[in-house]
Amino acid sequence: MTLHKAIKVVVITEIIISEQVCHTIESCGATGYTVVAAGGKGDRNVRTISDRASVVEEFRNIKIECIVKTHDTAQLILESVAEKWFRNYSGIAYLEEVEILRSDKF
Amino acid sequence: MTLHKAIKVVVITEIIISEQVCHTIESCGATGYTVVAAGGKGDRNVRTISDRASVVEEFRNIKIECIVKTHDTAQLILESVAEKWFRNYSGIAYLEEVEILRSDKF
Amino acid sequence: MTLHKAIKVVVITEIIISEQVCHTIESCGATGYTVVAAGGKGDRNVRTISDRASVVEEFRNIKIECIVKTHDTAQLILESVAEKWFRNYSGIAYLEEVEILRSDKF
Amino acid sequence: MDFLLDFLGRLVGQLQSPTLGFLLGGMLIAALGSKLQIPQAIYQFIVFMLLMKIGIKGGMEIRDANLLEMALPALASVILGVGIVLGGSFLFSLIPSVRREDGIATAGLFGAVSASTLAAAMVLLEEESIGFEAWVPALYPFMDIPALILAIVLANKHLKQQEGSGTTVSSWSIVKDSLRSSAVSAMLLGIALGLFTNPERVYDSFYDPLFRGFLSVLMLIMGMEAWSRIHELKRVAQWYAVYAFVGPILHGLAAFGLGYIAHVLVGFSPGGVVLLAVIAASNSDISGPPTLRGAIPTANPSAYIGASTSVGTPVALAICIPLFIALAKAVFDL
Amino acid sequence: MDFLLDFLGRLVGQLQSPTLGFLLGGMLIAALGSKLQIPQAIYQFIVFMLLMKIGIKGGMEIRDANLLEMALPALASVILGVGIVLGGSFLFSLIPSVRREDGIATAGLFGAVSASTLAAAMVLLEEESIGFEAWVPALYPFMDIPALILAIVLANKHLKQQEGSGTTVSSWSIVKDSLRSSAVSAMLLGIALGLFTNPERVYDSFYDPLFRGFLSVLMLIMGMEAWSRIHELKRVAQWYAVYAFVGPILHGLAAFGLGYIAHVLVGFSPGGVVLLAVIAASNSDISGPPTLRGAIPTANPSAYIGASTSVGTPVALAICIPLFIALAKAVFDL
Amino acid sequence: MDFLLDFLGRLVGQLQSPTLGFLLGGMLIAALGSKLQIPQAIYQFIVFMLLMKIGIKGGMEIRDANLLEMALPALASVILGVGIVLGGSFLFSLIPSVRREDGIATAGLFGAVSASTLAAAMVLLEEESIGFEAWVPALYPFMDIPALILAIVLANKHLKQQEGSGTTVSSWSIVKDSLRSSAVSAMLLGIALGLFTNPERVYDSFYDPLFRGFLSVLMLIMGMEAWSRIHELKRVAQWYAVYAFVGPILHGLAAFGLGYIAHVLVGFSPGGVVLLAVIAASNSDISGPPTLRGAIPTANPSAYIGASTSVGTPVALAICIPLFIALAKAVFDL
Ligand SMILES: Nc1ncnc2c1ncn2[C@@H]1O[C@H](COP(=O)(O)O)[C@@H](O)[C@H]1O
Ligand SMILES: Nc1ncnc2c1ncn2[C@@H]1O[C@H](COP(=O)(O)O)[C@@H](O)[C@H]1O
Ligand SMILES: Nc1ncnc2c1ncn2[C@@H]1O[C@H](COP(=O)(O)O)[C@@H](O)[C@H]1O
Ligand code: NA
Ligand code: NA
Ligand code: NA
Repeated sequence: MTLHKAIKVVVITEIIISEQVCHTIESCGATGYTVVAAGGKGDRNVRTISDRASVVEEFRNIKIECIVKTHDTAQLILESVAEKWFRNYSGIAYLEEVEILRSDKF
Repeated sequence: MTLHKAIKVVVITEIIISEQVCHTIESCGATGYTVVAAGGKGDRNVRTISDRASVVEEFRNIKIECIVKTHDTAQLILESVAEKWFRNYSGIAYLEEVEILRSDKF
Repeated sequence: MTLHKAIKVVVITEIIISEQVCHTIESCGATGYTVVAAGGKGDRNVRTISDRASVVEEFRNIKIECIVKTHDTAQLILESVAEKWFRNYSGIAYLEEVEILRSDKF
Repeated sequence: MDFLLDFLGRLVGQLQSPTLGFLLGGMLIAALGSKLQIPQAIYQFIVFMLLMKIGIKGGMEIRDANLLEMALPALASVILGVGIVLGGSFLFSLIPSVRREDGIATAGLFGAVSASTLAAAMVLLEEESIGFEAWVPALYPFMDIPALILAIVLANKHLKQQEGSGTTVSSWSIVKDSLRSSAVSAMLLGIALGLFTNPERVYDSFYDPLFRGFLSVLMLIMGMEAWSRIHELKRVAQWYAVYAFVGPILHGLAAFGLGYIAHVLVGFSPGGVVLLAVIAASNSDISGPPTLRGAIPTANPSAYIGASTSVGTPVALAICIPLFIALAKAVFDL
Repeated sequence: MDFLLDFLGRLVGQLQSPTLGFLLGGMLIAALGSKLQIPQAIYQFIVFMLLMKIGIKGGMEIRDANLLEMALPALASVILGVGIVLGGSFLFSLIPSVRREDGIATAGLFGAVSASTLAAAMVLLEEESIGFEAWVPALYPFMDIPALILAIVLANKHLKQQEGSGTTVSSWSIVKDSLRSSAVSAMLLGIALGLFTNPERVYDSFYDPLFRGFLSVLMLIMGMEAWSRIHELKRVAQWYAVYAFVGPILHGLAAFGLGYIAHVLVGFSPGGVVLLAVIAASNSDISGPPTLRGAIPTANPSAYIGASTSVGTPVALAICIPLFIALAKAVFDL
Repeated sequence: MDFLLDFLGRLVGQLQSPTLGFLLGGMLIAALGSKLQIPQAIYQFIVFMLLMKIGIKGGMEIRDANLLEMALPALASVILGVGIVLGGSFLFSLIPSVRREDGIATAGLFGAVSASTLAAAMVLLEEESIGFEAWVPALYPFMDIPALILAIVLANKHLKQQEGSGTTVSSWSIVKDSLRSSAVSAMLLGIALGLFTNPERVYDSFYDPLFRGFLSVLMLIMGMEAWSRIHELKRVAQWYAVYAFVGPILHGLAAFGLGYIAHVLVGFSPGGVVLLAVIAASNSDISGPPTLRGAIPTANPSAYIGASTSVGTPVALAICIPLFIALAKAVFDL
């Protein structure tokens, strides 16, 4: 089988806005996405992945990955998410090149 | 130290078949793999990563990553997994190029 | 907006040394990192991501991802981590190319 | 008529029971969009506790029970498990819009058994002071395992005929899988501990007193789940909802009939008859769905899970339990 | 003078109370770097249990209560919630180094209510055998919701003025969000179950006997959290710490005064007055922070969370509760 | 001979005890491939509860205890911890197929202490109505900490000699790490709360009544873990299994001897002697393994974890506890 080039968009941000960010991503044309619980450290804060009880639980990170067929869609997602969410919430976003089997799936 | 090119295969599928998919991956020649709990949305359903009690817990996703030395092995894994599992279970799979330190490890 | 090339360093290792490895990564010049709980199989052992009670819980994996601007910093992180930790603890590490929006963030 | 009035009175009374109150409360707050969540770890532990409680109690009492008495009800359980799957599969096969394997899987789930529904029935019987033989809950696997096996075998036979794609599944491996499932193995472990050790003190200080409270939390979870999975049901033919509503009642009534025969023949207790009916009316919520997903992968999980979690379970809990208790009171003149 | 000595004696006595002992113990072991951890799932379940306990009890007693009596204390609660936010926002607006929206968010958190602090006060009142009307804990949302709404509305008005960037937030959607938050919806569910079902047995066998023990674990968690978030407080102006220390005491005293008026006018019980004061002194730890993070995204969470978790909550628990109990004893001559 | 018969009788009797029954049950269902799982969060909470229970009780009783009595048993504990590590390291050094640091780490784990084993012994003593001084469980850290320190120091000395690669580890930092470990710090916190607050009510309503039940769940987990880690043992030399089987018995007998001396000299109670022996026979399951993994990274975890979890712990629980109770009955004529 031949493989096809595609682009993966990765967004790491606060779990509290995860639903809205996924919505932004879908509204830019993504057909699906995968989410993973994450912690991390950036400019603003340290976020944990431990199971330790924490009264303010909702300050954790989420990593959202989304594969799209064209670089244009990918860049659109990147810019929309940054524009809409990264002024007030912490987060980063980037692109990676990937190869997929069936291009009709995405 | 010089770096070597290698390929990362990523499979995202239902947690219920994770053991069997890992077996398929190993049988294609992979020497190891890494798994991460995931949620997501695709054609078929929305899957959660929350800790909320859910009676039918086993319908979650898993993300399996596996680094192999050659593009051929990677493609073999991709095709075997798709062929064997993606007709009846939900899932996606793709490849990425990476650089590793020691090529004897993989 | 124009995108900029950057490098992602990925380290998968034992959770017991996660804090120290993050420290090594930061001391090489990284401005932030993201961590995810992981399981996996390699030369040494099988590690689980299940929530099943396990008396010796701390033998799990962690996946640390860190985006840096230059390939040199990335390679420095890779070599420092391997040199300092992979003789006595299990783990792998690799690089990937990514594209970021704002290069001043990293 | 009198009976009907009596039953309606009881039904209203039962809704006052906190057990059902928690179920309805859970549905209500989920419907209103509450963010309340009970953690998965707590849910798993509660199910474990309930099954151990049921198992240990059963084991302790079986010690001096006459196990021959169990033979007829156990046979009735097997017949019910098999009959429900055959009947359901046949009915679904009459509906063109329902794929064959989806119908079989759904019937399999309704033939199998829910430990939570069983536990709720035990508490409600206790509140009404209706006794039953301690081994009755141990009828669980006698209905659960045959139902799941039969469904899997039927589905695979169908798939082979149709497209030659079904894989051969040995029924022994399905039996093993069922016995190893967390629900059945917890109950069997409890029975073994009740039989072979002296767990009276730990039972009286822990498993028994916490039973009622943990069940209330479980009912809340079941209610929230029932509501939040209703959208799955909307994706599939409405026939699943109809089956999930009517099925439990008919299955329970059939079981009540068989139980009544056992009552006449070998003195099966009224409470036992109710429990047998509830076991038949219930559908497998814990181990059934993943078992079917693994063994009948072509069946659409939205069909069977939506039907069972969102309609079947609430009907079994909120309609069937009060119905069969009222029936028992009328029939056995309690 | 006598009163002061009496109060100091009581304060020392209260620190002997295990409830505060667990809080201080938690702070101590966190300070010493202990790796002890209570899992998140347990914490969530404990909070659920405490709120259900408070709610069910309240619901059962409300059944035959004269709800008119509740009117005045409920009004007082609304006034306090609104007053604390207005006062706090105004004070912070006088400090140039504090960003406007950070001040408003912090005042909003201190106007809102903590279920854990409320539960601790209930246990301590019980230990001192000081009674209160069972509906008093249900005053919680009457203070919590107005405070959060007001803070969000103020912050958005400010943002719009300043930069034209505030988004319109409907207060109805904030009310809905508050009612749906896990804390408020668990308590309302409990009240409904207490009112409409007969949960006496499950309450007496589960929710009530476990209350005290779960609260002790919760206090331990609060103590550990208070210590481990102190570094957040260090990142922001010291005025937050000052406010977090003095605020709860003043808020509580104001509430005590209003409660006293209700005592004179409609016979509000001494224990009720203490609880009203503690509700006012407490700050929202569970649902407040995420609500504010979502609705006032430009406010810095380190400011309001550091102030509340690390200073406000320990002050409310370890200073305010003993203070108001001592005050009640002196004022009402108990 | 009589003693042997008596002992064998007791051993069979003890297996009837639910505490051991749950252990064996756990091993059995794991061996049969059951999918039953107790969540990690529950396990962590149970360990916390048991240690708090032991600590609070100890603290409350220490208040009016004569602590001088504790001196000799505490000294014996230190001697045992040190002696077990020295002895074990020496024995392993005689076996060429065992790497030096693997042997030292294993001996360190067996010199250290398991809170679960200690808790099980306390319940079994209670069932036999054999009393002990409430401070005896507080001997735990006196054996645990010296054993871990010594093992780490020995291993690092060896590594430095051999390859110059050992890093200098200060023993003070190991002491701090041990005191901060979740197990030791929970117990010390409990002792402090028992000493300085009045936790009688929360102890009597929560920590004490749940102790037995939670212990039963813990035993189940230990049993399942013992079985599921046996494959680790298979990867390493069989000498580890031999040591893990014989070691606990010998360590316990040595401790019994020292305890007997303390009995004669300062009236150490028979129950105390049994507990001292069990503490010595146990091996550290919670905090030991990660401590060693961090501090002796070149040692192979499969060696010490396999030996301890799969053989050492079951032997300590199922053989040593009954053995020492039988011994105490014979020796002290109970
Ligand atoms: N250089 C980086 N590499 C990888 N992840 C990062 C990096 N910087 C920030 N992050 C992630 O993005 C989150 C938010 O970053 P920030 O907005 O800088 O606080 C952090 O918690 C990290 O998970
Ligand atoms: N475009 C996509 N990008 C990233 N992940 C996806 C995408 N489509 C599907 N997935 C993941 O693959 C899983 C199964 O997809 P599906 O088979 O389409 O239901 C989803 O739950 C997602 O986690
Ligand atoms: N080929 C591989 N691909 C992906 N992950 C791997 C691979 N080999 C090892 N790993 C990960 O690295 C961890 C440690 O590997 P090892 O040091 O080989 O035991 C494993 O538990 C896996 O999570
Ligand atoms: Na059934
Ligand atoms: Na307040
Ligand atoms: Na020991």
